[in-house]
Amino acid sequence: MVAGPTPNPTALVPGRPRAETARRPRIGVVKFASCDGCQLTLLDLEDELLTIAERVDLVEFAEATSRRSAGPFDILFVEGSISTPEQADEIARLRAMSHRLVTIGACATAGGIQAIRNWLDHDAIRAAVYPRPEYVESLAEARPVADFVAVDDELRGCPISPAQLREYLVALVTGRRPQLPDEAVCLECKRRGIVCVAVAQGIPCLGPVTRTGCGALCPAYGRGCYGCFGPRESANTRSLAAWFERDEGDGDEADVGRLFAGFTAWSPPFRAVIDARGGPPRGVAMERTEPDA
Amino acid sequence: MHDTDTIADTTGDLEVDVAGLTRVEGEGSLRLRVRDGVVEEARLEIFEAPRYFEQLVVGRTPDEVIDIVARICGICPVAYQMTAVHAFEHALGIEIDPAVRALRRLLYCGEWIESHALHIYLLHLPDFLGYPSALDMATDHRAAVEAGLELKKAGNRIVELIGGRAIHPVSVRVGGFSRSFRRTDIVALRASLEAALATALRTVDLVASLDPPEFARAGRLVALRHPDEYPMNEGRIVSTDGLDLAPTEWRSAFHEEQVPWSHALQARGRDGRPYLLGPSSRITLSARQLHPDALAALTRTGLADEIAVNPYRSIVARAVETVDAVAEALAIVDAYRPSDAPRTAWEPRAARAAWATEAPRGLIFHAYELDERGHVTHAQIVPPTSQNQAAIEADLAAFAPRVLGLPRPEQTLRIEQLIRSYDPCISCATHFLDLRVEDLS
Amino acid sequence: MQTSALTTVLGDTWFGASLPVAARARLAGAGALAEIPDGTVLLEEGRPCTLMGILVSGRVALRLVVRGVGERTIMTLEPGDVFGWSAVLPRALATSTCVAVAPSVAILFDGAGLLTALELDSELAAVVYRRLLETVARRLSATRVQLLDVYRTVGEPW
Amino acid sequence: MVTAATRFLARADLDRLLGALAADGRRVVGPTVADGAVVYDELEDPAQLPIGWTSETGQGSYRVAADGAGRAFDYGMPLTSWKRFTHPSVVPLSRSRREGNLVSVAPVGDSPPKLAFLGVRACELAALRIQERAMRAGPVGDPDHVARREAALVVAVECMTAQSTCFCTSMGTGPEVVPDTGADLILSELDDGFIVRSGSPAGEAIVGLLDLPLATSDQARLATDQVAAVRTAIGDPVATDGLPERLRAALDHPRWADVAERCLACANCTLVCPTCFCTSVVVASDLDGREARTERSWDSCFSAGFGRVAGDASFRPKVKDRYRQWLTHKFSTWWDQFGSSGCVGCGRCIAWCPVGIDVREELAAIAPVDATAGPVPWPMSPPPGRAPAPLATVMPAPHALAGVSQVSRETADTVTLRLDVADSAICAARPGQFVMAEIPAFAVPPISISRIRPDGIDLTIRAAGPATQALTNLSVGAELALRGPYGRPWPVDAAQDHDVVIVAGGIGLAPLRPVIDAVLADRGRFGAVRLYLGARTPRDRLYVAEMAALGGRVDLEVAEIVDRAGPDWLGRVGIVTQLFDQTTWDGSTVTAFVCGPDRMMQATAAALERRGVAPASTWLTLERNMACGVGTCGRCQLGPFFVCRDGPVFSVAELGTALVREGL
Repeated sequence: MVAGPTPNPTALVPGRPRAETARRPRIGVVKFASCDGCQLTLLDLEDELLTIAERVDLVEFAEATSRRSAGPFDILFVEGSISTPEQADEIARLRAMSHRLVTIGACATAGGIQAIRNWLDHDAIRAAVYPRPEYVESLAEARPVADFVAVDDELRGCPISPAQLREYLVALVTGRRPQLPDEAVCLECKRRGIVCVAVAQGIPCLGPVTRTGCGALCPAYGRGCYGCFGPRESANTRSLAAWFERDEGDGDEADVGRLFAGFTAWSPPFRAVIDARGGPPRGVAMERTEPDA
Repeated sequence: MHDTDTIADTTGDLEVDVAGLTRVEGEGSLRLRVRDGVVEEARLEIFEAPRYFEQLVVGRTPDEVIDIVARICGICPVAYQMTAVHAFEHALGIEIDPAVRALRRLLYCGEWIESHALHIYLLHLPDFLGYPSALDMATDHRAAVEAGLELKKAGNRIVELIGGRAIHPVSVRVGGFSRSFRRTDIVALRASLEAALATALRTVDLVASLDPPEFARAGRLVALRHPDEYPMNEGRIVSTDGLDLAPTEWRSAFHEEQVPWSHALQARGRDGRPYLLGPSSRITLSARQLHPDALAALTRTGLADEIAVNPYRSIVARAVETVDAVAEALAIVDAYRPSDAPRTAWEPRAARAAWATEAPRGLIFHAYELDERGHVTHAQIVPPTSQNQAAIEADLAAFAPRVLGLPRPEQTLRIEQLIRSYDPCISCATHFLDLRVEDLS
Repeated sequence: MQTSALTTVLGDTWFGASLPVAARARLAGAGALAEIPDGTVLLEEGRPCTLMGILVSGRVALRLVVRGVGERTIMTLEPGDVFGWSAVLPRALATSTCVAVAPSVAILFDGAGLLTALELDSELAAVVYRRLLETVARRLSATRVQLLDVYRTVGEPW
Repeated sequence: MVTAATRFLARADLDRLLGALAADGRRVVGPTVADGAVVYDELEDPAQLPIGWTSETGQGSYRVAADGAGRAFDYGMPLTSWKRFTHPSVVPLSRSRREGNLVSVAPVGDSPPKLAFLGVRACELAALRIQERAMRAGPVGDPDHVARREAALVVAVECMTAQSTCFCTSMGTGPEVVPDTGADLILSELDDGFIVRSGSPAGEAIVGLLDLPLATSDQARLATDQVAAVRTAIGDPVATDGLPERLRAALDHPRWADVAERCLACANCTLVCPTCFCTSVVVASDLDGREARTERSWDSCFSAGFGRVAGDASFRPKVKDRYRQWLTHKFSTWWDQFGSSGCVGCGRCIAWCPVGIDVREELAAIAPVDATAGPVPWPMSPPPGRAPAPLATVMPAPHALAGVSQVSRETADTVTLRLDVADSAICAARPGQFVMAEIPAFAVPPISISRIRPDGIDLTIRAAGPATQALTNLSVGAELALRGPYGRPWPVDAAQDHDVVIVAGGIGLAPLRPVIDAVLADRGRFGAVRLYLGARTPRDRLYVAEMAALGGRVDLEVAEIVDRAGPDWLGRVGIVTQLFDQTTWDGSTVTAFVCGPDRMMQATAAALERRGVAPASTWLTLERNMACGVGTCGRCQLGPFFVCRDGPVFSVAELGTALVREGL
C-alpha cells in the first residue's frame, strides 16, 4: 500500500473521544465515474449534517462547498469507479495524500453498473454512443478503486446506506471500530420478520449471497434482492445460481446470469456466475442512429 | 485535479478558466475565450467520465431498465425511473390503477422537494449570501440552513416511504409498484408535509428578497404542460414560441448533435436554436396549473415576468415549485385510497417506447426499442442538462462581458453563480465528453 | 576426576539419566568434567565443531550473528542439555556460537574421540544417538513455536 | 397434573375464546396469512385466522393455498416461530453516558406485554421449554426472556395435518399435545369446532369463563384418530438412538465438505429455528461518544462475524465448520449443555433453506445408524466441576461502577488499572474469573481479574483493539462500568497438598497472578511451588519487580524465559517448556495452572504430560469472544462448552481434542 502521510495523528487516536484530540480530522469527499448518489447520502443525513460539519473538517467536497483542498486528508471518501487514464493517475495521487482511504458505493467498491461494459467491445460501444469515438478517452474497463490503490475501508451499496455512513463517521470521531457486518441480507430480513420471497413466492433473491446493510429493503418491498451491496463474505453464488436453475418456473439460464449482472456484477463471486453463462445479457452494439429519425 | 483559476492576458486576448465547478452535481468547468472584450467562445466543459448507459440497457428487460437508468443520477433517480416506466407502459398499452398514478406523482413530488431544497439551500443560496458553502453559512444563519434541511428531509421521506430509500428507490415496476401501501402508511407523511409547507412558503419570501444581478436573456423556454395539473409525469411538450407536441414526439422538434467547438452531444431544436428547460420555463408556461398556494406565493413575489428572463431568478421559481410539490403531496396523501391491484400484469412484446417527464431540472426524454421478448435493442436517453447546455453557453457568452471588468474573485463568483442557477446535473450527462480534448480539424 | 565419579555426575543429568549404567560408564570414560568461566566461548559458528558437551550446571547460550542486526541469542541451554552435538557428525562445523553466560560446569567430549568411540561401540552409539535425536527433535519443535511468534499482539474483535 | 374434563367449543364460538383471552387482559397472537405465508401476528378477531388455508412445505419451498374447508389450523409451520415473542430479534439492553471521567450505565427494557399464544403446536411447545431451559441455564437467567415467557398464556393446538418437512415424531415432541408440557389450554380441531382441554389453573379459569359443554366420546375419539393419522403419516424419518454420539464421532466426515458446497451460510435455518438463541450486542452512540445505547439482536453461528476473534480471524473460517457447529450443537452438544436435543423436528430449517438442504438427509449421511462409533472427542457428561445447569433464579447484577485509582504501565501496550469497586460480589471474585469492562460507546471486552483486593480489583489490559485501547487510555480518577465476576475459577483448592506448577505466557500471567496470591497467602497448604514465565522479549515481561521479589523467596521457584533477545540479555532464551523439559521433579504429584496463547498452551500441556502431570490435573484458561459472560449469547461456544460459563478454566482432560481441533 502507498503509505499516506498522517497530517494529524492525534485526530484519530482509537479509544479517545474526539473531544480529547488535538483538532478535527480533515475529511475529503471526491468522485470518479458515478452518479453522485453516495456523496449525496452525506447531505441526506439531514439531522446530523451540521453537527458532523462541526466535528470534522470537510476540506474537500466539491458538491457541497467551494472551498477546495488537494490534501492531505485524514480520511478520504472516494465515490465512483476508475474508468479513464486521468482517473487512474488521480487516484494514485489521492492515495498518497490520504491517511485512510475509504471507498463508498458499488462503483468504487465493485465497478458499479458501468462495469457491465467490461464484457462488451469497448470500441464498439464507444462508436455506438458517440459520433466521434476517437475523442472519448476511457479505459477499456471500468474498475473498482481497489484495483488501483490500497483501500482501508469500504462502505457498500448502490447507494451506500445513510445508517452505515453515520455509523462510520460516529466511529471515526469516537475512535471506536465501525460496526459494518459482512453477513448475508437474510439475517436482517429474518430479524425484521419478512416472509422470504424466494421460498414463499419463488422470486429469485440474491439476499443469501449479498452483504447486509440495506435493511433487507427489496424483500420488504416485495422484490428479490438485486445484490447492490455486493457479495458478503464466503458468498456461495455457484450454489444459489444452480438452485435457481433447477427451481421450477424460475427462468432459463440467461435469466440467472441476468440476475447477477447488476450493480456489483464485476465482483469476483458474481462475475463467476455471469461468465459461466456467457456474459451479461446484451444485444449487438448497434449503429448510433436515432430509432425513428 | 483542482487547478487554481488562471488568468492570462496576451495581446488583448483573455482566457478565463473557472476550473472545477463546485456545488453542482458532477464535475465540470467553464472556459471563456474573449478577444478585445468580445466573448468568442463559452464552453461548459464536462470532466464526467462516460458511462455508456444507452449501451448498458441493451438486452435488458423493462423492469431492469427502470433499476439501471436510476443510476444515471443520484439526485434525480425518480425522474429517470418515471420517464422509463411511462414510456414502457405507454408503448405496451398498460393501464395503471388510479391509486398507482397518484403514488407515482407523490413519489415525483418527493424528488422535486428534495432536489429543489438541496439546490436552493445547499448549492445556490450561499452565492447570494456570500459563503463558500451552506455549512459555512450555517454559522451565521443556522436556522435557515436547518429549515432547508428539514424541507429536504420531507421530500426524502416521501421517496423513502414509497421507494424504500431516498436514492435509487426500488418499488417502481412496469404496471405499478412492487408492493401495495395501506392508507395508514401514506397518511404517516402528513405531519412532516404540513411543516414543510410552512417552510416552503417562507422560503419563497426569503429567495424573493435576494438581490440578483440584472440580466435579461433572450431565447425560448420549453417544458411539458398538462391541462389540469402542474407538469411532472405527463403533459405535452410546449414552448414560448408555440410548439405543442405529444411527449412521445420530442424527436420531431429536437435532436442531439455535435457542434464543431464541442465534442459534447448537445440537444438543440431541429432549427439549430438552443432552448432552456427547468423551473423558470415551467413557471412561465404552466403558472395557471400551479397549486393555488403556490400560485399565490408566486403572485406575492411579483417576479413572474423576471423569472422568464433572468436565470438568477430561477431560485425563486424553484421555491414556488417546492410549495407546489408540497401542497400537491398533501392533497395526494389526503385523497389516497389503496388499490386492490398495485401492479397490472403485462406480457412482453416488440414495441417502440418513448416518453418525456419533468425532472426537477427540466424536461427529460427517453426512447427505447423492444424486441418480441421485451428486451431493449436500442435506447436514447436525453437528460435536461445536455439540452440546457447550449442555452447555458449562449447565456454565458451574453453575460460575461459585463463581469470582465470586475475583480477576479467577484468575476468568478458571478459566472459560477450563473451556471449554478441552471442547476446543471452533470452526472446526468450520460454522453458528455471530456472537453479538454480539442478537435482542430 | 575418576570415571566412576564422572559416571555419577552424568547419571544425574537429563542426558545421562536414562542411559543404561554400562553405557553411561563407557560414555563417561570418553569425557572430562570442566569448569567453564562466565563468558567462555566454547564453539564458534562456522568453525569445525571439535567438542561436544553436556551441561551439568550454569547456563550456555547459543548465538548467531545476523549481519546488520548483530548477535542474537537463539536459545539458552539448561543443565542436562547438550551443546556441540554436531561433533558426532563427520567433518562437522558448529551451527552456532556457544557461550557460557554464567559460571558453568560441563562434561566435555573430544569430538573426534567421541565419534570413534561411537563407531566402535554400536551399542553405546544406539543409546547416545537416540538421546541426541531427542534433543534435536525438541529443539526443532521449540524453534517452530518461536517462529509462530505466539506472543505478538493481534487485533481483538472489541 | 391438572385433570380437566374434555369440553367442546363450537367453531362459531371461537370469538368467545378470543374474547375470554382479551378479558384476561391479553393481546392475542396467532396465525394469519400475510405476504403469501402464514405468520404469527396480533389478532383482533377470529376472521384473521387462516380459516380455509393450507400450506405445502418442501425442501426450500413453502406455498399457501385456500382449500375451502373451514378449518383454522390446517396449515403447516409458519415462517415465524414463537421465538419472535419470547426472544425478540432486537432487545434494547442499556443506555450509558460518559461525561468527562464520569460514567453511568442504566439497563433499559420495559415490562413485556401480556400475550396469549394461540395455535402453539406440540413441537413448538417443546421449543418453548428448550429455549427457556437455555435462557435460564445459569449462572444467571436472561431476565427479558423469563419475563416474556411468564407473561404469556399458551393455547396449544394438536396437529391435524402432516407436512413433508415434519419429524416431530422422531424427536419425541409431537404431534400429540400432552398435559403438563407448558400448555395452558389444548385445542383439537374438528370440522365443527374444537375439543378443549385445560393444562393449567390459568387455562382452567378461561374454560370456566366460557362455560363449555362436555365433548362427546365420539368427538374425543375423532380427535384422537386424527392426530394418530398424523403420526402415521410422518413416520420416523430420523434415527435418534445414539445420534449425539454418532455425530460426535463423525467430526471429520467428508459429507461436511459436501454440504458446504451447497450451504449458503445465509443463517436462515438458525433464525427460523424455534430454539436457536444466539445473539450479538450492537452499540450505537452519538457523535461524541457521550451517549450510547446497546441492543441485543439475533445472530448466527453461520455468520463469520459471530466466530470472529483476534485480528479478524474467525474460529470457523470455513462454511464447513459453521454447518458442523450448527448441526452438532443442535443434535449432540445441546445434550451436554441443556440435557436435551436442541431440535424439535418442526422442519422450518428445511422449508426455509433457500437451497433446500434437508437436515434429515444430512444426518442420515453424516451419522448413519450403522456407523461404527469412532473415538468421541469429548466426554458426554457435563464436565467435572459443573453440575447440570439449574434453572437460575438469580438475575444479572446491575453494572458496578469502578474508579481508576492507579495506572501502572507494564509494557509498551499493556497497563494495569487499579480499580476501586464498591460491589461486594466483584471484590469476592475468585482467581481466574473475569469481568466485562465497559466504557460507553465501546464494545465490551471480557477482562481477566489480575488481582483481587477487599476494596477492588486490578485489571491488566493489552491494547489490541479500540475498546482495549480506550481502557488503557484511562487515567486516574476515570470511571468504567463492570459486570461480573463471571466464569469458572481456577480450582486452587484441588491443588491442596500437591506441588503447584504455574506456567504463564505473555499477558497470560494476568489471570494467574490471583492464583499466586492465593497460594502464597496459605503457602503451607501446598507442596513445592514452581512458577515458569515466558514472554516475547525482555521488554514484554509483566510485573517485573514483583516477579523479581518472588524470585528472592526460598519457598518458591521462579524461572523466566523469552522468545528472542540480544546478547545483552543473560537470562534464558527459548520457549517456556524448556524451563521444565529437563528438570527432574515428579509430575505425578503436580497440579498445573497454565495461561497463554493457544499454541503455547498446547505445547505446555504436551510437555507437562511428558513430565507425568495428569491431563485432569493440568488446568488452562481459554480466551474466546465472550460477549454476555453468562452463556446466553452463544458466541464463545467451543464443542460442548460455553467458554464464559463452563470455563474459561478447563482441565486438559475436559477439553479433549477441543484444545487442538480447528474450526470448532
